[in-house]
Amino acid sequence: MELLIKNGAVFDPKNGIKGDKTDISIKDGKIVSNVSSKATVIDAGGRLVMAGGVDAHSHIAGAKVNVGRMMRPEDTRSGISPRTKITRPCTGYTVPNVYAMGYRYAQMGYTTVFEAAQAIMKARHTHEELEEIPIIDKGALTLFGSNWPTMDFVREKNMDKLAAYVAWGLLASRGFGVKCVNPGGGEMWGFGKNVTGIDDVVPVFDVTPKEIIVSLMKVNEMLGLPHSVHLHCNNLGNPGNYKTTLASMELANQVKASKDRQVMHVTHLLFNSWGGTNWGDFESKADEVANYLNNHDNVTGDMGQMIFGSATTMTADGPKQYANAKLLHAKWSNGDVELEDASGVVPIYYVKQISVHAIMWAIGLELALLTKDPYKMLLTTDHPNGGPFVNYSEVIALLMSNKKRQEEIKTVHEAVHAKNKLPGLDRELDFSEIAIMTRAGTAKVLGLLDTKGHLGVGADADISIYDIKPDQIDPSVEHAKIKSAFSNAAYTIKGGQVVVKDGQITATPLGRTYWVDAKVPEEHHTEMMKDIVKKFKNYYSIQLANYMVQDEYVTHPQVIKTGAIPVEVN
Amino acid sequence: MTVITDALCPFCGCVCDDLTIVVENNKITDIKNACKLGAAKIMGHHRIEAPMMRADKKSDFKEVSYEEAINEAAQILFKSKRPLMFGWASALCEVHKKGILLAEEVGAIIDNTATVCHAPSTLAVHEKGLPTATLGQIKNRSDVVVFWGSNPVHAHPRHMGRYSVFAKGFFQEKGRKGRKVIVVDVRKTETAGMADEFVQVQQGSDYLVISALRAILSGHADVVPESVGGISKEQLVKLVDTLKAAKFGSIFFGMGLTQSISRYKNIDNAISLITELNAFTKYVISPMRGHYNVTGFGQVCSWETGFATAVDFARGAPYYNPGETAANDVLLRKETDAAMIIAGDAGAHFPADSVRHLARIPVVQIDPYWNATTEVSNVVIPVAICGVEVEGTAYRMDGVSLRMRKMIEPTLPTDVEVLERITERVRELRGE
Amino acid sequence: MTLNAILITGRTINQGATIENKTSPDYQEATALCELNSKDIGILGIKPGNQISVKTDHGEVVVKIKENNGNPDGMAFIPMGPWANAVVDPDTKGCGMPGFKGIKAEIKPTDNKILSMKELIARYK
Amino acid sequence: MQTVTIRPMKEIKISVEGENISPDKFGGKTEKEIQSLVAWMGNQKTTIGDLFSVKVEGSGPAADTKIVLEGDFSRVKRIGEGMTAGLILINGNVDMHLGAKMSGGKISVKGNVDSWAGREMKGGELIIEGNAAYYLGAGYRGESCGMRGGKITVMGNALDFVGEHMCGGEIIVNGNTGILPGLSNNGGKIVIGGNTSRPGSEMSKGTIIVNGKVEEMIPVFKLEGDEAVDAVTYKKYTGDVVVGGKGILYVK
Repeated sequence: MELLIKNGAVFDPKNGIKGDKTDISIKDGKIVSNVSSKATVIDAGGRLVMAGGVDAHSHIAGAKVNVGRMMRPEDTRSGISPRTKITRPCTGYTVPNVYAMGYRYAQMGYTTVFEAAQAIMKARHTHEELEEIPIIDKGALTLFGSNWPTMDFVREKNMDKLAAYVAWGLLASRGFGVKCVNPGGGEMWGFGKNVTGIDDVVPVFDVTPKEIIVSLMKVNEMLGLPHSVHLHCNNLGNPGNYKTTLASMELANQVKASKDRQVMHVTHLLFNSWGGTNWGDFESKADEVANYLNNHDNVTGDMGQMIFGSATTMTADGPKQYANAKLLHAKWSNGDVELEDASGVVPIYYVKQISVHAIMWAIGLELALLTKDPYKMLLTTDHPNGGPFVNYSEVIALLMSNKKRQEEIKTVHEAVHAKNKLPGLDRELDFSEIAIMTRAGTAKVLGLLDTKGHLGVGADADISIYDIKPDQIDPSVEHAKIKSAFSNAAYTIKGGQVVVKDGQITATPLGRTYWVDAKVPEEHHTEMMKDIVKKFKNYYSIQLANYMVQDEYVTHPQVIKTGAIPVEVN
Repeated sequence: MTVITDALCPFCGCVCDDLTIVVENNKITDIKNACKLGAAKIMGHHRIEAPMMRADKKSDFKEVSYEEAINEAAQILFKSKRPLMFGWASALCEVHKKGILLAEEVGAIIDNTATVCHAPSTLAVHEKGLPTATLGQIKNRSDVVVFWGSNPVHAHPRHMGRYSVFAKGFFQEKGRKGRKVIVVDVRKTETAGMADEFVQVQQGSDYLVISALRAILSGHADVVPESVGGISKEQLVKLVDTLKAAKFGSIFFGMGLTQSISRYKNIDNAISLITELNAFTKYVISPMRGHYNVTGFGQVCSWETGFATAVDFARGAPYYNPGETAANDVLLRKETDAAMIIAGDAGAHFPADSVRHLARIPVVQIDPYWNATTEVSNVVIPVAICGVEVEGTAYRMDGVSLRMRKMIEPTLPTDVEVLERITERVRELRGE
Repeated sequence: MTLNAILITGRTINQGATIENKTSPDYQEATALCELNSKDIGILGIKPGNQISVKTDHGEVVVKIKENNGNPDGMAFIPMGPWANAVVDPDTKGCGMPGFKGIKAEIKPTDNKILSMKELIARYK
Repeated sequence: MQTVTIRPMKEIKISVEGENISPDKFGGKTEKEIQSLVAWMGNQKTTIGDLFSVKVEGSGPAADTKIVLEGDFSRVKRIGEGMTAGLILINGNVDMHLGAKMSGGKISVKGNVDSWAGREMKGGELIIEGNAAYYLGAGYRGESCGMRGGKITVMGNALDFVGEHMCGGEIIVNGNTGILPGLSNNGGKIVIGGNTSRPGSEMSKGTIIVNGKVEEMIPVFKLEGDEAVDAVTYKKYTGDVVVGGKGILYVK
């Protein structure tokens, strides 16, 4: 199967292409240097062409997403569309069903999405859902930050065993990377408590969040994992937490990267860049956080942009979610996972005229505008915490148009003038910068830049064409057109197949699931397993033999092999 | 002889995964670690051996081929204007997926056995969410354990031993001795007999009692009368003190709450109590789910349709509203004009009026066993037993997903095969 | 003698152990019964093992009486199944769940025979 | 002024989705146009013309449209759903979701209505001369607000969950109600002429007046003493104290 995209205005930052008319040749799902005359031709007609979108942090599958659906039938009934000859029925806005997840991402021109958190013990569930999300490639980050084995090995300062545990945990969960959520806090939530910063000691386990973060970064690099540690900081969602965030970021200096990427990715920074001491003096510290990123190359972040309206907060940060539910008088689900982590789900409605919400909204945009290098600040809404991913086009339009921002600022609570820098920021991102925040940068942060996020030869043939002619549009003024175009791709091509045309789904192939098979020396594995066997015998409620995700749950795997020991060739 | 270790039990929502099964010549000859319920199911019973059909429900069945039975099943569903596809709890998630697809294609209502069990709990979750935990969390931490309207000694025989009462855990090294066990029920059950404290509530008064506990907990004991639901105020105040004194408390509730007056509002109220207790100490609440994979149907149906059960596909898009779209709602209104009952026994577990309507309409049954639904069926398609002869996914009562083992080779087709063939045939009838 | 009782239904271990074997005598033995405390059985003037008729607004069924002194006075328990469901309240109360617990029942000794599962369901055809 | 009279042509056993039976949908339309409006019956996509005879007299916008339902509509759901203006006169019984989400106009029913009448109603008026079933003026599963505005009057009785999650508006039931009326009332007014049980649980705002007997009180109300409302003396309770509620419950 050959395909040729002609006359596209291509933005491919990795390969230095900035709107040039470049033909793209596709064969057998990959981008190649040329194709035969038999290739099907798509005439882009001068329209915007980018690599398929890549999302490094979105809650699309697994236990807590399904809890969100179960507790929110009022959300499910919005966004309902019946089945068609090609598609299954779609439901939901903040917590869509699996089919809507795949279709809606594809309709926006996205082709790769990573689920941001799975507990190992519930990973089978995550994969059951991932297997039913059509079209997109996907993967899931595995939680390690409050796992008993993690804390035991950190306390013992035994990095070999910790590395072996992380490798085994990734295999057990068919996970792609190391997620660390409110490290230590998950365990303390087991008795209804929390840590308040990175230096608190977790009782009984006798470790601090700082030690957990540093140790996980070390073993992440020992194992040479494609992605870095993916950190949800302690103290998330509390006024004044930017200090914890900065202190956490500084920990990155203690570890050297094993490859050309950050050693720490701090996620949904919107929720971690807060000043003040309470809701009364709450203010933005996005400038401090952005400033840190501007001066350091070993940490990256993503926005977690907030969207006004309905959202469903869901996170492994159990104590935060209880606090949220109490604050909002909202319904609350909690999901402790024995020996591993916690989670919580709480619906929220972000209101323009609530000062805290308005300030939060502005923080997300400030982070993107104040961080100079877009490779360091990815576009996310922490779906569906900040808002549903279908609103990425709104965020893109806001970032590309100061005019749109100023129009919006007029409609939100006046607090943004005193508490945020946003009203004075006139930076407008260009198509290349947007392509980085949604493609090249995300792929680089994930460690997938060889095949994802660009349009060079050898890349996956994941391509989006948007109905904008970059040389004929002024995004600053015509932001409505920008938003409309990025909402519904003219074409989305996934693995060389046209899956969306004019915003409509045309095919629903099943994408691949990325996971990492990291090798460690056999003796480290054996030593580590002695501890694991004990934990199963005494503390887990299931048998070790029934713990690991079986091959049946990952039918289209894309395995990335890494290891602490050199991998022999042939 | 083959010995299968760490096998999973396909009976109740505990899904115990530590069974040892001995197989000789494709027959299970011994089981270790299973309770009476699990052993009875796994050791096996009389099975339906071949597909059967009859036009008149008062006449005897005639054996037919699978092809004939599947064709007839497809015809019935294809012709129906208001089909109901009910059951699913004794089947694996792989079966649920095929069932939901078929329901979509024929515009059916799909509902599962939770409708007469814990569907009200889901309605309560819509109102208040569900602060819960995996069972190991309770085993390791819980020092106060409450069973409210549930009777694990009968319904979940290994629950107390494996997870909640006698089990020893990391922070609960002493097992039973380290835990305070409270049973709230309308009668002194065997579970109550094993408790440290039995709180006897008047039938139907659970809602009032929970409200009283919430009032006391929130510092408003003054508005609580001297006796609520047959329990003295003094005992209620003491109970609140006991609950508050926990380091990690857990409440397990059963059909005593879901089926009594106030229905799901009992659970709604109990969830609020738990949420409010979290202001003092850690608390979780968990439904004692019945069938081993009734939880799984809710999971699959939620991620595929957005709704946990009682989904009406009449208009091609999911619509959900128990009270309107649940199995008994449409049967009692005599709206259903054809039914498929699979892996659940509506004939035995629905009220008489619902079964009367089933007796009036074409019914297709897919099940390994002859049961009360067989008596009102026109087409009966026997299948292999999920979790014994078929491997696949089940969700334990706490939402932990597990892979059930195949213990012996099946001699009959699986549910998945039968549903796939019916779906293919329906497509043919539609001219696709 | 007649006993006015509140009827509840629910699981028992014997009902559960025979649930996949509903045509068997064991299932009937485990399920076609009604538990009352000894005082209430005394009011009826009969002994455990005797037959009683349980009548509600929704139907009538004959089952065997069984002693359970955990029941408070005036509480009748029939294990879930076709016999119990012959007399439960079908109203789903706007939420899909019939009334399996808390049904007013009138209980009397009877000589009528206990119907088998098949006979019971045959009445609905 | 436009008057549209519709009547079932045969007995309806499987519920029909009647959301198109509304002044907003009928106003200004010809018989033929009305007949061609969709009305799902089970999984069959049919039209109003397939199921009902349609007679149109005059022509006018929604606000000047009167719909008269003759015959048995007890299996027709969602009549008047989302209507903003006009009048529907129903001379018999109707099925569920009558006037759901309506924001204006008036619906008058001679007979009984099934559950969820006036669900999530925002405005307008619903008059039911017979009885109402469950969830009168209530919300949808999981929503925090049921009825927000408008007025519902039931001459007969209503079943459980009257005004569940009500955030505004007024419900008057002249007869008795089932259990838990005004559950989680957040600002509506409910007047019950007859008896009820377990009223006002989790109410944070609003008023419930019971003129008959309250069979069971939920132990979450503070007795404030006697108070006269329109020259009738009631016991006045406030609560639900658990949720810090400012709701008022008057019991005769």
